[in-house]
Amino acid sequence: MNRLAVELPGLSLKNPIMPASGCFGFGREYAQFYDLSVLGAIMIKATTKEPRFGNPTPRVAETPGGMLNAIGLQNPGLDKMLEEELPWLEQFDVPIIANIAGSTVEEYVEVAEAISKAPNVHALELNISCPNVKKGGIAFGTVPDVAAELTRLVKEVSAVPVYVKLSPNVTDIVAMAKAIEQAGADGLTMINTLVGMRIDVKTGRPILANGTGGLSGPAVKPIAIRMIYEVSQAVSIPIIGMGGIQTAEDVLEFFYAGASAVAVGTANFVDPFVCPTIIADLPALLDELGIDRISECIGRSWKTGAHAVHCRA
Amino acid sequence: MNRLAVELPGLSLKNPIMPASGCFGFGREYAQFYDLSVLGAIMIKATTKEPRFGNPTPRVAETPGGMLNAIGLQNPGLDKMLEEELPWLEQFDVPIIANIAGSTVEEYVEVAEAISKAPNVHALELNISCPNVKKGGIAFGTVPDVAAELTRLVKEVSAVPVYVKLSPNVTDIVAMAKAIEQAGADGLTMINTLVGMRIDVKTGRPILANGTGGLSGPAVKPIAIRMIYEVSQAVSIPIIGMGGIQTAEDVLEFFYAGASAVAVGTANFVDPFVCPTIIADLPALLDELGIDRISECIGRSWKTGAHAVHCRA
Amino acid sequence: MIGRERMTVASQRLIAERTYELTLSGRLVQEMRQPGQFVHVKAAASADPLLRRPLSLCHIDHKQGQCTIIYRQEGKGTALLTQKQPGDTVDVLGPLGNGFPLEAAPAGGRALLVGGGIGVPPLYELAKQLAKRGVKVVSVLGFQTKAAVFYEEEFAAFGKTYVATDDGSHGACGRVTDVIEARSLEFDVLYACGPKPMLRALAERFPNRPVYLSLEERMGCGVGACFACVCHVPGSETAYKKVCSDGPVFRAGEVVL
Amino acid sequence: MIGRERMTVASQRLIAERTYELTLSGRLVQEMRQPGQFVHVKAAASADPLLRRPLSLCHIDHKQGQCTIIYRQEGKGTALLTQKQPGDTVDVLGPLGNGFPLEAAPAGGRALLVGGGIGVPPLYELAKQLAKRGVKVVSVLGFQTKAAVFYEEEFAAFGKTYVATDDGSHGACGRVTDVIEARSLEFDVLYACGPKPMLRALAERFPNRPVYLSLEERMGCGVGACFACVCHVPGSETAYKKVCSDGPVFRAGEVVL
Ligand SMILES: Cc1cc2nc3c(=O)[nH]c(=O)nc-3n(C[C@H](O)[C@H](O)[C@H](O)COP(=O)(O)OP(=O)(O)OC[C@H]3O[C@@H](n4cnc5c(N)ncnc54)[C@H](O)[C@@H]3O)c2cc1C
Ligand SMILES: Cc1cc2nc3c(=O)[nH]c(=O)nc-3n(C[C@H](O)[C@H](O)[C@H](O)COP(=O)(O)OP(=O)(O)OC[C@H]3O[C@@H](n4cnc5c(N)ncnc54)[C@H](O)[C@@H]3O)c2cc1C
Ligand SMILES: Cc1cc2nc3c(=O)[nH]c(=O)nc-3n(C[C@H](O)[C@H](O)[C@H](O)COP(=O)(O)O)c2cc1C
Ligand SMILES: Cc1cc2nc3c(=O)[nH]c(=O)nc-3n(C[C@H](O)[C@H](O)[C@H](O)COP(=O)(O)O)c2cc1C
Ligand code: FES
Ligand code: FES
Repeated sequence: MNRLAVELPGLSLKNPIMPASGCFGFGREYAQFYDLSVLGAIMIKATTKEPRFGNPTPRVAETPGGMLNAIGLQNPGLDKMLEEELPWLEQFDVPIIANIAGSTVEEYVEVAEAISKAPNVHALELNISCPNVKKGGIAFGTVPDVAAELTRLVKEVSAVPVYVKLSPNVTDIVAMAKAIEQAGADGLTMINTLVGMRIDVKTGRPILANGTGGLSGPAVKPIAIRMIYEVSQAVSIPIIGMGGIQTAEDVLEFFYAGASAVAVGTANFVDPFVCPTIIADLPALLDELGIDRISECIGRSWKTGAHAVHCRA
Repeated sequence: MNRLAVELPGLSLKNPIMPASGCFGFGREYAQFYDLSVLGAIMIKATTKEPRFGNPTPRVAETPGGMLNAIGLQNPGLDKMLEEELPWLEQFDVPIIANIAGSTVEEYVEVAEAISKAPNVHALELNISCPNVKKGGIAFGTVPDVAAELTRLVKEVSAVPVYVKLSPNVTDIVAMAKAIEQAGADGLTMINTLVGMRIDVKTGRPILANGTGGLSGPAVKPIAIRMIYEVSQAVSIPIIGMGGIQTAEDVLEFFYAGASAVAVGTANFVDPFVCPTIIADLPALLDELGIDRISECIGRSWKTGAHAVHCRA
Repeated sequence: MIGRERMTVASQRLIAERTYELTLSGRLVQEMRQPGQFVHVKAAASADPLLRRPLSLCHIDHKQGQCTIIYRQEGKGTALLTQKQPGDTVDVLGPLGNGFPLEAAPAGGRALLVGGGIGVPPLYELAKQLAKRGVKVVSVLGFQTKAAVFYEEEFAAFGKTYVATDDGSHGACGRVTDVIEARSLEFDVLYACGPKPMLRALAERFPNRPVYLSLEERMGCGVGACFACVCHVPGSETAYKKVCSDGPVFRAGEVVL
Repeated sequence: MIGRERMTVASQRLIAERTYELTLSGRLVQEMRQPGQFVHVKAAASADPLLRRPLSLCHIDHKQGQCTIIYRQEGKGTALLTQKQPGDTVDVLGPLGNGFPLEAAPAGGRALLVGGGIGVPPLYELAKQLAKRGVKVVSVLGFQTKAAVFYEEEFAAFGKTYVATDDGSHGACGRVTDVIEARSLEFDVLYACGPKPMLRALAERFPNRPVYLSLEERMGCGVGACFACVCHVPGSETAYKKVCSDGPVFRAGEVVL
């Protein structure tokens, strides 16, 4: 029995830990540090149709317990992704979740169709919520009907299951989630970053050249947990949770809230070994808490009749 | 010349620093530590018509760089506020901003009318955004029309200027702000807390008895700054900014973003002397940055033609 | 007067499993009087962890200008505290709250001190001050297991001391209430600090007797301003007491447990 | 190989205004080779401050197993670093990036090293390694004011060293470029590290010469994964280099400054 295994649409994961999109490049850098085959999956950096340079620098700014980024979806474009990055990743025994973005519906559909056919792409992650792209981007992520329509069109062309990444910058995340579920999404990933800003006290100007950026890291964890707690009770498709995860304990907190797998973003920057460390730490933590399989924990915080975890410690 | 003085509707402040509502009780506790007359103003704890006990405990949980609270508007009710707390505060030379809450429009209006007549109440702060009250509360703060209507009714009866406190848990904070401005609000205060949750890894259950709570503290500062930056450019009424302020530098960051005064909440719990410390630190910081009066800084991050602050340091 | 001070670490040592004895020096010690009062300690220089940690005074030494606290490493804050070395400073707010009423114990009378786990420390200063007033002190200290036991001898210096462990690995096997029953321990006043189920059991067992209980509750400010730590007063929907500023010690029956 | 290690503080001292020299020991030193490489340092044990801080290697001592960095106290992270005492540990990721190409300086040739403020430290290891290869080293070090000056004598050990201060309080008055002009300094290769305006001035002054510049950019990961630190490549809209993993040292003209 593999205690860490989880089953999600399109994804039979040996463990539920994967690096989050945009925080792991295309894996090349972290392959210097460890064998990427230990990972449950990899969410690669957003792909757009054409190559994008992204925003001017500075692109990151630190905040208490978190960071802001305004990378602006820099990526080498669809062709290079299909010709170089994805084939390079085939050497590892790890499913790839391809994060896709665009500024028009047509762009999303085109990229989705093409990338979903790559042999190691097991699922798509529809990035409808990147706060750092000015054109269109944000509207997809904040208007239920628009998000639903995009989901439907992408589902039609995709060769693999489609996960939609939710923006936390909304009044009613449950309404978003439900609309996307009804449109046929196979799963949800959440949360993307919160829109934030830092101003340099010396210059009086925003630190990020882009002005605003997306807040990630431990600071946002309580918001992610709350949203997953709410959404997981309202939909029946699985959720890959993310937002501030740093430790095996954090992973369990996300499972209890209602996630079926998790992604680790910012923490990779703090500790390049964080994903394998969490994977290695989980079994002992499960032992300590008397849990056989991690999948038992999904939604335990709200499931009626679920017994409080018996603490053997 | 008082370099720290700012003028706001109903409030001639000797300095722009005030404790935020709910983080300073009714001043009695902090009066043990220092003379409350040094403060620019005091935002007292929310008043409802009847006494309220609030939520069961635990009511607070710590998060990375922040905290969650679900106090549930515990307060002694309107009568005791008028008979005991406000008269007690008259011994200090400090204007009071009375935070009011309710579960119905009628309750808001009744409390607003009565409390606005107290001699030391110089302004009202309409708490339409407390995420910890289940009945009605949250809707006032997330639907522009509802917030506007409430503002209008309270303005009709209030003897002093009315500030409306915005919730950050919305898709479009600018739309909220504009609707409230049009309804006649004299100013805005922002931000209230973000809805969050923490789950105890040992029990598998939310730490707060209430489940969710409001996130405050340094972790939320970049979100507050971004929202103030956006709203201050869209409205012409002043903003009292708050969310994670701990230092004099933080205060300037809020001014640059577009605030005309600031409130300090959670930081009082970390350091009971934080407000007088910030007030004492500000002049030297202004010197260092070559700023004559703090009011010059309002909105400098976005004002066209404003010169970048010349750094003498 | 409550004050805030960067106190200096005089010493720190591990005295039981994950349990540390930390001695601090500073002028704030002169403000500390009552056993059962606590200090509010900021463990990190930065905003993570953000809040202070309430820790009871275990020993107050006005002459040396030192106070001792005993804490168990639980989460982030206490983990950071374990790193402190002699000469380092610690940001302390205190003394806070109202402690155990010494005057409730008649001189020459008998006080029963009941502590559970990490609730034991404040009873040490209490034992010391009671003994000084000529009160006969009997202590019953409960721990999970042998490795967790601390200060058994220190308590014994002030009077008969019983230790019980949940697993029987040291002292009596069972709970503190089992010991009180088995030994038929008598008292004029009972003082207790420990987990809520233990406090509840004591309150129920000795109704209408002078029983003083020190409560724990998650805190924000620690000074009465945030209303995080309230508890109900029996018979009222809205009346409340704050653990931080009205307590942490209450007479049994004064608040709903 | 890049590694992560809790290195041990061997010493730390204040060497100029707000400027500290920190020596660390650990096995990671054996991986450090190139002058101009940097380490990524986590200053706090907690999530605030969250990110690592890039700091250049100033001195690598394989025999002693020690490396030295020199940093200026700017914000939260460096302020926490100043608290570190001998025996404390520091979480270090490194060595990162590509440093100054030694082979660009012909043996017996002349290298001009130009440093501005806190850009001076990596040039020290460079001077050392160049001198060892028989390259003639001339250094021009610019600082704001006398109190900020450091390592003047240390550089002088490897060759002629000029110091300039903005306010003329020490050495020549003015900028490093003024010194280069006034002294008509010649070189076969120029290596520089310092504020961007200084680097730009040098690149413009010596077009088509072998000029190597070490850039600074705000970083996330430090290893090439996050795309925080990119700069444009001349003549392309989308081509880029990453300061952390392609740099921080680039040949002038290789990237848009
Ligand atoms: C009046 C009072 C006196 C106390 N005296 C002692 C003592 O002498 N020795 C000792 O070891 N412990 C004592 N405690 C408990 C101690 O405060 C907690 O164990 C400690 O705060 C845990 O902090 P942490 O950083 O290790 O854990 P974390 O889990 O990181 O703490 C997170 C948050 O929860 C709060 N918290 C966690 N556990 C408790 C708890 N049991 N009670 C209250 N708040 C909690 C923390 O203060 C913090 O805000 C006392 C508590 C109170 C209320
Ligand atoms: C490759 C490289 C080598 C460096 N070498 C040195 C050195 O040897 N000595 C030295 O004193 N400084 C050096 N710096 C600059 C140093 O990294 C910053 O001064 C430091 O990160 C500031 O951190 P702080 O916590 O004091 O400031 P904060 O203002 O708290 O930092 C906040 C954030 O901004 C980033 N940041 C702030 N200033 C800079 C800057 N100038 N460059 C890059 N990021 C910045 C920090 O890394 C952090 O993420 C180097 C920078 C780079 C990119
Ligand atoms: C530098 C950076 C780049 C990111 N780029 C992307 C991206 O390209 N596509 C995407 O869907 N999310 C992107 N994200 C969001 C993360 O995938 C993740 O949702 C978010 O950071 C929260 O997780 P964390 O707190 O663990 O970082 C990015 C985040 C960071 C910090
Ligand atoms: C314990 C606590 C209680 C609060 N109670 C109220 C309240 O009664 N009314 C209100 O408008 N805001 C209340 N708030 C929100 C604060 O006034 C403030 O908007 C928020 O905490 C952000 O500021 P901070 O990060 O400085 O704390 C409360 C916040 C905290 C932490
Ligand atoms: S902890 Fe704030 S009132 Fe008790
Ligand atoms: S800092 Fe992440 S790519 Fe350079």
